[in-house]
Amino acid sequence: MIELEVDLGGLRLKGPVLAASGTFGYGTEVPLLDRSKLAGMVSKGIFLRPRTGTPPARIVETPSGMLNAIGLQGPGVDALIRDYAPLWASWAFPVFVNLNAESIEEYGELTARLDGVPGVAGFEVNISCPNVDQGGMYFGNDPVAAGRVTAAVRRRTKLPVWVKLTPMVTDIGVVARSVEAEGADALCAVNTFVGMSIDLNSRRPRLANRTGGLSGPAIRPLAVHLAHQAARAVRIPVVGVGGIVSAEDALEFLVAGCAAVQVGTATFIDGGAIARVHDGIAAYLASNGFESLEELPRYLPRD
Amino acid sequence: MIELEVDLGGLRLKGPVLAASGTFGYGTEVPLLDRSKLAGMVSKGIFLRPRTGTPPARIVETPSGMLNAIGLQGPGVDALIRDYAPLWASWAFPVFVNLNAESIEEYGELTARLDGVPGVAGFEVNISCPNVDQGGMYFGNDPVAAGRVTAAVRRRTKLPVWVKLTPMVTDIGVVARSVEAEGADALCAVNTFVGMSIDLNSRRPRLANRTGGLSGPAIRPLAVHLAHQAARAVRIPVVGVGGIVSAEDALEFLVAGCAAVQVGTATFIDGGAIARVHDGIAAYLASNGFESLEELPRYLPRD
Amino acid sequence: MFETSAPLVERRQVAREVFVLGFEAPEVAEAALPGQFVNLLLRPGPLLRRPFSVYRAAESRVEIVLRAVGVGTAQLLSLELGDRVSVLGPLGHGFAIDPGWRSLALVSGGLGVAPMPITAAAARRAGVEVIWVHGARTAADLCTEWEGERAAWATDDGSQGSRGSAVAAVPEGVDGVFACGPNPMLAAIAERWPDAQVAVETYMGCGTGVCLGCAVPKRAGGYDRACSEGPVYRAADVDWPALPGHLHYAVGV
Amino acid sequence: MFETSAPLVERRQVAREVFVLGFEAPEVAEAALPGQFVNLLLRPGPLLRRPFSVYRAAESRVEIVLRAVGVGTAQLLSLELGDRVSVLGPLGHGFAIDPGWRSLALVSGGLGVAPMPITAAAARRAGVEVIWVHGARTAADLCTEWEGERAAWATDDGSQGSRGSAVAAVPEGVDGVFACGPNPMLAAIAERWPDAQVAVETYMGCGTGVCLGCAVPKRAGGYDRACSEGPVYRAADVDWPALPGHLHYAVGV
Ligand SMILES: Cc1cc2nc3c(=O)[nH]c(=O)nc-3n(C[C@H](O)[C@H](O)[C@H](O)COP(=O)(O)OP(=O)(O)OC[C@H]3O[C@@H](n4cnc5c(N)ncnc54)[C@H](O)[C@@H]3O)c2cc1C
Ligand SMILES: Cc1cc2nc3c(=O)[nH]c(=O)nc-3n(C[C@H](O)[C@H](O)[C@H](O)COP(=O)(O)OP(=O)(O)OC[C@H]3O[C@@H](n4cnc5c(N)ncnc54)[C@H](O)[C@@H]3O)c2cc1C
Ligand SMILES: Cc1cc2nc3c(=O)[nH]c(=O)nc-3n(C[C@H](O)[C@H](O)[C@H](O)COP(=O)(O)O)c2cc1C
Ligand SMILES: Cc1cc2nc3c(=O)[nH]c(=O)nc-3n(C[C@H](O)[C@H](O)[C@H](O)COP(=O)(O)O)c2cc1C
Ligand code: FES
Ligand code: FES
Repeated sequence: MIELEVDLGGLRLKGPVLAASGTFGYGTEVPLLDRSKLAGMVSKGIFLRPRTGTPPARIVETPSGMLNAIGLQGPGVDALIRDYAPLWASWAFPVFVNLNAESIEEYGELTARLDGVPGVAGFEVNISCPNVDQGGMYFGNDPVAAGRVTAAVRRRTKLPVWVKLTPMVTDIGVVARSVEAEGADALCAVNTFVGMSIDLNSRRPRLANRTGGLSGPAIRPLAVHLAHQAARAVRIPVVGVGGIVSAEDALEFLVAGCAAVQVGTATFIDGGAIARVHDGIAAYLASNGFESLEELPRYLPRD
Repeated sequence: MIELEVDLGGLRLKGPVLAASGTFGYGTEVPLLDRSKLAGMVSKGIFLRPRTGTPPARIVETPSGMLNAIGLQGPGVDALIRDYAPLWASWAFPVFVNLNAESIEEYGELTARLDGVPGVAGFEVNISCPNVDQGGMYFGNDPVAAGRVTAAVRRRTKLPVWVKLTPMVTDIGVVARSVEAEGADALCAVNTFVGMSIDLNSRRPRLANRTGGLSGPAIRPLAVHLAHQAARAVRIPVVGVGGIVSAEDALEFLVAGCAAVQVGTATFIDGGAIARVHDGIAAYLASNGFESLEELPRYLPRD
Repeated sequence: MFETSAPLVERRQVAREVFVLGFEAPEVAEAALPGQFVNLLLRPGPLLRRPFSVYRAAESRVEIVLRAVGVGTAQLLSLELGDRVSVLGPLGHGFAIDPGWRSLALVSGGLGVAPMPITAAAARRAGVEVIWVHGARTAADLCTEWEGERAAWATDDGSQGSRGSAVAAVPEGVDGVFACGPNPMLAAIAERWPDAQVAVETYMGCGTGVCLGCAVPKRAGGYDRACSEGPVYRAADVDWPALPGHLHYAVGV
Repeated sequence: MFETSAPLVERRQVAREVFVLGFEAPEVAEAALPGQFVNLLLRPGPLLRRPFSVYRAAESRVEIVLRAVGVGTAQLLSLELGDRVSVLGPLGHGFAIDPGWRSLALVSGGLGVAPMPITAAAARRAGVEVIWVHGARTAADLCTEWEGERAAWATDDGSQGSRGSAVAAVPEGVDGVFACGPNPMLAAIAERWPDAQVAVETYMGCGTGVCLGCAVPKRAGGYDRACSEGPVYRAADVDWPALPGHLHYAVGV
């Protein structure tokens, strides 16, 4: 038996493979998904108030990827606490809530509402949200704003706080360090890349929102690089995410310095993706003579 | 007959499709390539002095893309002037030289050496080079450094100066404006994205250089977005590049605000790619009732 | 909902460039209801699954009908008998047949014919008379298979049946109207029969309710998921102007 | 150099999991020289072309030999007769046979057998005696096809021929040595026969000399392009420690 348990900044997970935010809903949607190997899940991004989301079209397929612009549609924090958290409280894996807001105060308020609610195991702070006070620029694009958001969340909870980094920055290490300094327990790298696709019939963007976030295998080499850069910049653990379909893909992130991984888009295609990735990691470790994931050598040169 | 001529900041091109730097060598390598529709080519990146490039492996295929780390192998400017420029002088399309350097002075010196050499129609400044004076950070990552490089080149030549933007920045519009202000005649958007791929046998990066540049269809939605953002930020023309395989792909860039496009990786696969893209653009314009490329409506909301 | 690796066992042409493909997928065939869909995965092939209405489901076989419009459909049509695809389904909520109805019009435009045969069969089993109203650009594009006692045809060029749209060809006095076709056609249905049941098309990320990509704007505000609450809606409940009219080629290579 | 859409016309097994595929590509077959390669494109399929040595070229047919090691090779082996691929070639500079030689050893490890049949045929035409020295892990992995008057076999487990490497099994006194196989084997060849001609493997972007992706480090310094100056080199000219020893799975899905 290969030991796949992971220590993620003090939190013990039963394996290295989590379900990524926005690709697993609230955990209740898809009956087929094999949950036996799931180490944890991150909820769809939630705001304080309900949001209707963006008009269709919301999805465009691209080569080995997809663009999405869902607009963080969701029921708001009250409905989440009422309808989903009680279910989560009985599940065998921890559920993280993906936090979204348009101001630093709102991030804090959202955290305060959720802190202590049974079923909520921790937080993943999505800083790829437009900062309304700063003209709509993403919080995550600015190391100072990213740090402030982290501090606001940190102040309201003792639960694990993960911060999900955006790839759309000149130097992800700077943001990573800023967020680490403000008390994040772990980083998730990375969120989707901003992309656009043009419909040649209407000669307008295919997405009603004009731009969307690119996910899927297309971004994997970019995500591995960014997760690696983040891991080199900080001491807290990094959760790798972006384009993972197979165990080999996940192992690229793990070798590149990640403590765990999240699988997103792949679960849209294959309900068994997470279990398959989990089992494949175990098989790789076994056939390479490792008895636990901890023994896997990481490639993290400090130069 | 559909008119595909393009006015690129005063330079008249016979069509909108150029060969991208590093994917067409010095124009002499591949006999099969159909050049009849080629509007121009950009040479492989050149340095002042010869460079041996990076050790193998230099290429990794990824989903719908490829990583490369060639390390700007090349013969240096003297050999280029001696061996290639004389050939270019007799060709039916203009040849731009892709300029690379490790300091601002070197960019200027390189330009001075090439200015006025018969066969050299203009310059494409590659600012995705490590700035040795600033600890190896790319010139293109810093709007100020990018502007200075542009100014250094601009001062030494009256030929067209294009600046090729890197996608690895928080806000491409800022770099675009800085470069425009320093006298660029056009922008090329974008260069490759930095990525990494891990070999699970050695548990080290597959590329000897660790990281490489991602090109190919995988990056197309990201490149369309960045080219669009650049086009919205400046008044000079933008040349779109990234993942173009078909005429439809090229048209996405053109509708998104580009004046012309470059085709790179696709020519590795299909020697007829450029002619195919050119003809397909003409066919699209014809079947949509346009008589020239100029009539194609561009999607460039100023918000 | 089942996921199964299903071999292609049937391929026949039913109109110009339009083919029916049959896959051996017993659990899916058994469970499929009128108006539900399956989500197909090709490997090698494009990243996402491709949704198709269940055309017929009988004898352990699920049939779909399609034309090549992009990479996925082209690849499906190039499959050889015995080749396998992953079939996920049945998915979504389909048509609800009221056994009290005497007559039901199945109104389809072009490939909107897709959910009709399975629906016609179910209606007849429920004792409801089925009137088939099928429109296309020209006679060659009309699906040559239909089920039901009466049929009315409509072509844009009048080459078969009445000239004009299928909507105009629906006889008066039917008790129920089910429709499928381009979204603008369904909007026209909504004008005339607010209570009609219509199957809408949207881009889909997952087909299983989790990505929120298949948003259908509701007249009452907010969005539904075509793959879960839909794809069949009461016609008047959809905010038609907010729904993209035509879905186009997206992927490329 | 030609680019042609060529149908698969032949498929036969020559060792455990190893197959020869033949494509109808007259101009390429006519032009191909020993040690040259073709670059194959699959659509749908992975982004880049895949390089394969010409195994045999005769009667308008180009043959290659391969095992499934990744997406491209797996897809090639799943082709049915009549399916087409784009064949680009012949490419590169191959083996140079000296007509003054009396004997030539063709030394191959595993799939390094690939360029040998076309080379053996050319050598015999030039009046040179060919000695075939082929090694593999075990008897079942040895390619069962060979041409030439003499053959020496080597297996790691001794199940056929001598136990050990093909390099050790090369008889003394041959005039020429051509080798192909894993780069570490070629490095061993270089130790013993500096003048041997060896065909190296590198990752390739284009196969036509333009991307500089196929760098072969030279003892004299700098890099050559395996696709253009190579893939065949004088053994002692290559800087073996600087060349990756094993090329591995890269793409994924
Ligand atoms: C519930 C439902 C039922 C459907 N039933 C049928 C059917 O029975 N017969 C049939 O021919 N088609 C049907 N479609 C449309 C079919 O799914 C698309 O034509 C197909 O996905 C196109 O894939 P492609 O790879 O050939 O085209 P591409 O354009 O290359 O596909 C690109 C992307 O766009 C999506 N897409 C493209 N066109 C459509 C479209 N019209 N609708 C939804 N997504 C689209 C694809 O899923 C994919 O993600 C149905 C769609 C839905 C949502
Ligand atoms: C000049 C030359 C001649 C060759 N001749 C033969 C032959 O006759 N028979 C044979 O079986 N193989 C041969 N190879 C290797 C063959 O090209 C690879 O095995 C094949 O490309 C793997 O593709 P894949 O999609 O199955 O594997 P993947 O690993 O999925 O391919 C991923 C990428 O890596 C490259 N790649 C992977 N392995 C190799 C490799 N060993 N060498 C070069 N590139 C690789 C592919 O081109 C592709 O870009 C030759 C390679 C070269 C350079
Ligand atoms: C449809 C969709 C919705 C998403 N919603 C969220 C979200 O609400 N919050 C968030 O932080 N990330 C969200 N993401 C990003 C994913 O969690 C993940 O970071 C990204 O998709 C890359 O991983 P993948 O390639 O495995 O999908 C979403 C992604 C998709 C495809
Ligand atoms: C092998 C290779 C070498 C390249 N060399 C250069 C270069 O020397 N200078 C440069 O500015 N861009 C270089 N590029 C980037 C391309 O010009 C282009 O910007 C990029 O590949 C995206 O376009 P594509 O997806 O069409 O290839 C290179 C790309 C590749 C694949
Ligand atoms: S397609 Fe994903 S929620 Fe409907
Ligand atoms: S493979 Fe491109 S130069 Fe050799």
